[in-house]
Amino acid sequence: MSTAPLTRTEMAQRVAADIPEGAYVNLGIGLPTSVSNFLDPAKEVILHTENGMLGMGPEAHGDEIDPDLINAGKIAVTALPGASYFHHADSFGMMRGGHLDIAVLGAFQVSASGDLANWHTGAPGSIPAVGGAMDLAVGAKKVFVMMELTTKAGDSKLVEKLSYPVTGLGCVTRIFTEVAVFDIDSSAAAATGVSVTELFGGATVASLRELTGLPLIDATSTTASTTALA
Amino acid sequence: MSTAPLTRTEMAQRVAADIPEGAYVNLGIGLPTSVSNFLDPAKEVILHTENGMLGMGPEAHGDEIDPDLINAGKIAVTALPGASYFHHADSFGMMRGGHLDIAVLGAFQVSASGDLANWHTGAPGSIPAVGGAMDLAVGAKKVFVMMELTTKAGDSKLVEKLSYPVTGLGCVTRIFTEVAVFDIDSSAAAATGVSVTELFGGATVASLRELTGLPLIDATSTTASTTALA
Amino acid sequence: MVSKIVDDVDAAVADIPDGATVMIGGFGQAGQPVQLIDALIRHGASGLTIVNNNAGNGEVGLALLIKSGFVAKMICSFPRQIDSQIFDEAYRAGRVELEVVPQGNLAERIRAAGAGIGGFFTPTGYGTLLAEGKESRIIDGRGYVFESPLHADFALIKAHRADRWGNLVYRKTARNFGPIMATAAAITIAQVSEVVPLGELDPENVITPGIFVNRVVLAAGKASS
Amino acid sequence: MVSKIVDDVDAAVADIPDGATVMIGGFGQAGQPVQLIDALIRHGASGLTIVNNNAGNGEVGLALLIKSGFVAKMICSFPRQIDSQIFDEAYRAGRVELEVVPQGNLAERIRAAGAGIGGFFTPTGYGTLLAEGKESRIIDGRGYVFESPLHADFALIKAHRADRWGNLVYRKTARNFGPIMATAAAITIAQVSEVVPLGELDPENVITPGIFVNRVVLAAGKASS
Repeated sequence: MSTAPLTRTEMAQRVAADIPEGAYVNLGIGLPTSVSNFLDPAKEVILHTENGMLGMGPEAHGDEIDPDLINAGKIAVTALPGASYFHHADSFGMMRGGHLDIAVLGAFQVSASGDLANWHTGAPGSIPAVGGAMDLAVGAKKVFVMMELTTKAGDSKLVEKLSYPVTGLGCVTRIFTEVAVFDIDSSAAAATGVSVTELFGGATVASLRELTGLPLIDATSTTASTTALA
Repeated sequence: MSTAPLTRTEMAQRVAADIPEGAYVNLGIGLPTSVSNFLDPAKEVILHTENGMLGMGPEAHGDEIDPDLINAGKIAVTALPGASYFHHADSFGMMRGGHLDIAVLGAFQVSASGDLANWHTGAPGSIPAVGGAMDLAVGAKKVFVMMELTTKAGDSKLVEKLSYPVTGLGCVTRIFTEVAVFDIDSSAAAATGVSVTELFGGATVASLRELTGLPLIDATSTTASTTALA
Repeated sequence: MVSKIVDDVDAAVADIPDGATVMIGGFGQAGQPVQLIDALIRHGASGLTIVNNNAGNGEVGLALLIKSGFVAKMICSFPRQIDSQIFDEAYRAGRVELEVVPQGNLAERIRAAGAGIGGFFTPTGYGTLLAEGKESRIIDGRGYVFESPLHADFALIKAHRADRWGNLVYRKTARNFGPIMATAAAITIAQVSEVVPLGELDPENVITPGIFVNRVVLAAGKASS
Repeated sequence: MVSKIVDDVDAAVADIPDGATVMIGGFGQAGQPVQLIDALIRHGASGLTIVNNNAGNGEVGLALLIKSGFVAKMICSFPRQIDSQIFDEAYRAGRVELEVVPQGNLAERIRAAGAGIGGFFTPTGYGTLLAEGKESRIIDGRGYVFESPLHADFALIKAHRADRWGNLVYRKTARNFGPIMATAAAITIAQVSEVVPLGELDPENVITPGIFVNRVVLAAGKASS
């Protein structure tokens, strides 16, 4: 157990550790993208970008920059040996068809039954924009969420029921936060399906139960928090 | 007007004359395949074969034969410059999506409203087999049927209502037979939608009305029986 | 001899009428047919419905088309971006209608139109605000939403190379919406960087067969953006 | 290091259980993974549901699999051929069940399974015997039939070249069902003529990305057929 909550860098490292060799992975825009910096170069992980590529390499710099080779965040990237390009219907068919092993996404909220909210604040007057968020939520075999556990106001973002507009129902399987890792068993009753598998920075299962208001299962000593490919 | 009914070769020539340059065309298995022998090599017609190719060339002979390059009738063919290969879902999407200009098909029967029967005799004990017949019937912008007008028993194969199992409804636009060319206007009432545009070998509109039992419209002097691309 | 090559971008878009539905390829700048968009602005057809993944960036291309007042409706997945100020303002002022579609459903609807599919059930969006008012169905225990094909009168796309039959290859992630939009429009117009002799494109590697392409225009020189 | 290369065809099919649904690529002989089929016959799993465009030709490959008594059901578009005597006899004797699907609907059902579509409306087959008992719907004045996705436990396909990530390219019209079957099966096994080093296949020209392929086996030597 760490002595301080994880930094964002440490969170990205922690997520990276759960991505096994050979996994086909989509890293969402923003914080999840940084996970790629911590994938062990000695193990091959095959990154998907929904605008039409598998085998995406690191961000492009200098002469490598090619405006025709970008990721979903519209950042110039590179291609690894073994890469392939395809059109949007094929790319999203790949996602929707359940072929990606893992998607790593940010979230506004996650519910105890794995419902995800990450596309729309629901604020009046805001212009709706969804992009590929809903496709990623329903498509990947495992959906990892990477988020700070509380809002700036101190409210838990892991909740019994979403108050933000839903992106996908029952889709999140694991949540990485600065204070704990949570596993969601969507086959269990919503309230009892959430386990705490790791704690960081002095958080306790009891303190997290209080914060979230959920009857969290203590799995910190029993669960090996690693991911094997299905 | 010819003095004898058309031979099968002449029928193929007659169909070929109605295929304009630049047309994307699928020639069905059997008699329709022979139309390719009469396309003017000076005008470019782009042949589609539903097993996954555009720009199909003539039948392959000798050293040209490649078991990986066949047409829908499983005959070895060649590829023209400008050809392209694609998988089955793309090939049938191309058909179903209405991108082919013309499909030329054989038929057991065609109805006055353009319904086509060409896949199944309905005979008890026969093993059903449809292949791409139904896809071609509904997909092409124009469906040309090439058939002898009567059965061996002397019955008309152009009928008011199909007695054979249907392949596609309201899809046939033109029928080429040894004695006449018929146009079907599927927007008209079934019984009044069929025009005779050409006669061969001494047939008359009156004799055809008697044979078919349909109130055929005489368009032999008014219709230019050529096809322009939509 | 079949040739789909058109002399210039202005001729290529000259028959797009007021009120047309126009698909425009591209994901961000990659694959955006900027010179065709500029020609469309010069052409001046109004009341357009535009299908694109986004709703324009900066003050160029699609953003400029919106700014020019020619766009009545946007169908897209992600209009709101850091530099989508032109769209944002037009939308808030009520000058442009917006239909937001999840990106994969947008792609699949375009593909369905090209493939003659009458509609399909997708899990994406089920149980969300974007499924409201749409038919939904549980299939094998999973929730799905019914989505309809999305057809267009014209598609403006960008490809890398073409031959005179309109066969196209693309470049890297600039491929994105091009191949499916080409199938979904009555008239597809491709701006390309190079026109090669017929037979030079390997038939194994043609991405968009010419059957889906009506006009090819060599995009020479610099676009406004 | 990721490697999907398997040593031989027998190892590749060793875990196919009785009762599995197995897609087999090919249109006639083109693209038929004959050596994988021969391995499947040696393996001896029974009660199989086989998805293929046809129902076997002559006395080899799929025909031999049927003759060996391992096939409980065929899903195909065109079983009846001049040399389909093995299937014909098994069908007439009631040993093999038959589901006939129009060829394009078969392809689209396979593609739908791979793309996570719950079902779709197709105009093909509307108003025919093959639509009996199926949901139908008029959309924009045209008749459509509802078709469901077709999933498989295994797909056996033939490709031309592969790399160790399982990226595939095909050869001419032997491509046919391979790319879509690869997407629709839980486990896809490809027999190929050549394995090339990673990076040798041009990313623009990969037809089946390795994400859809679980095992690659070099088909050396001569198959029984």
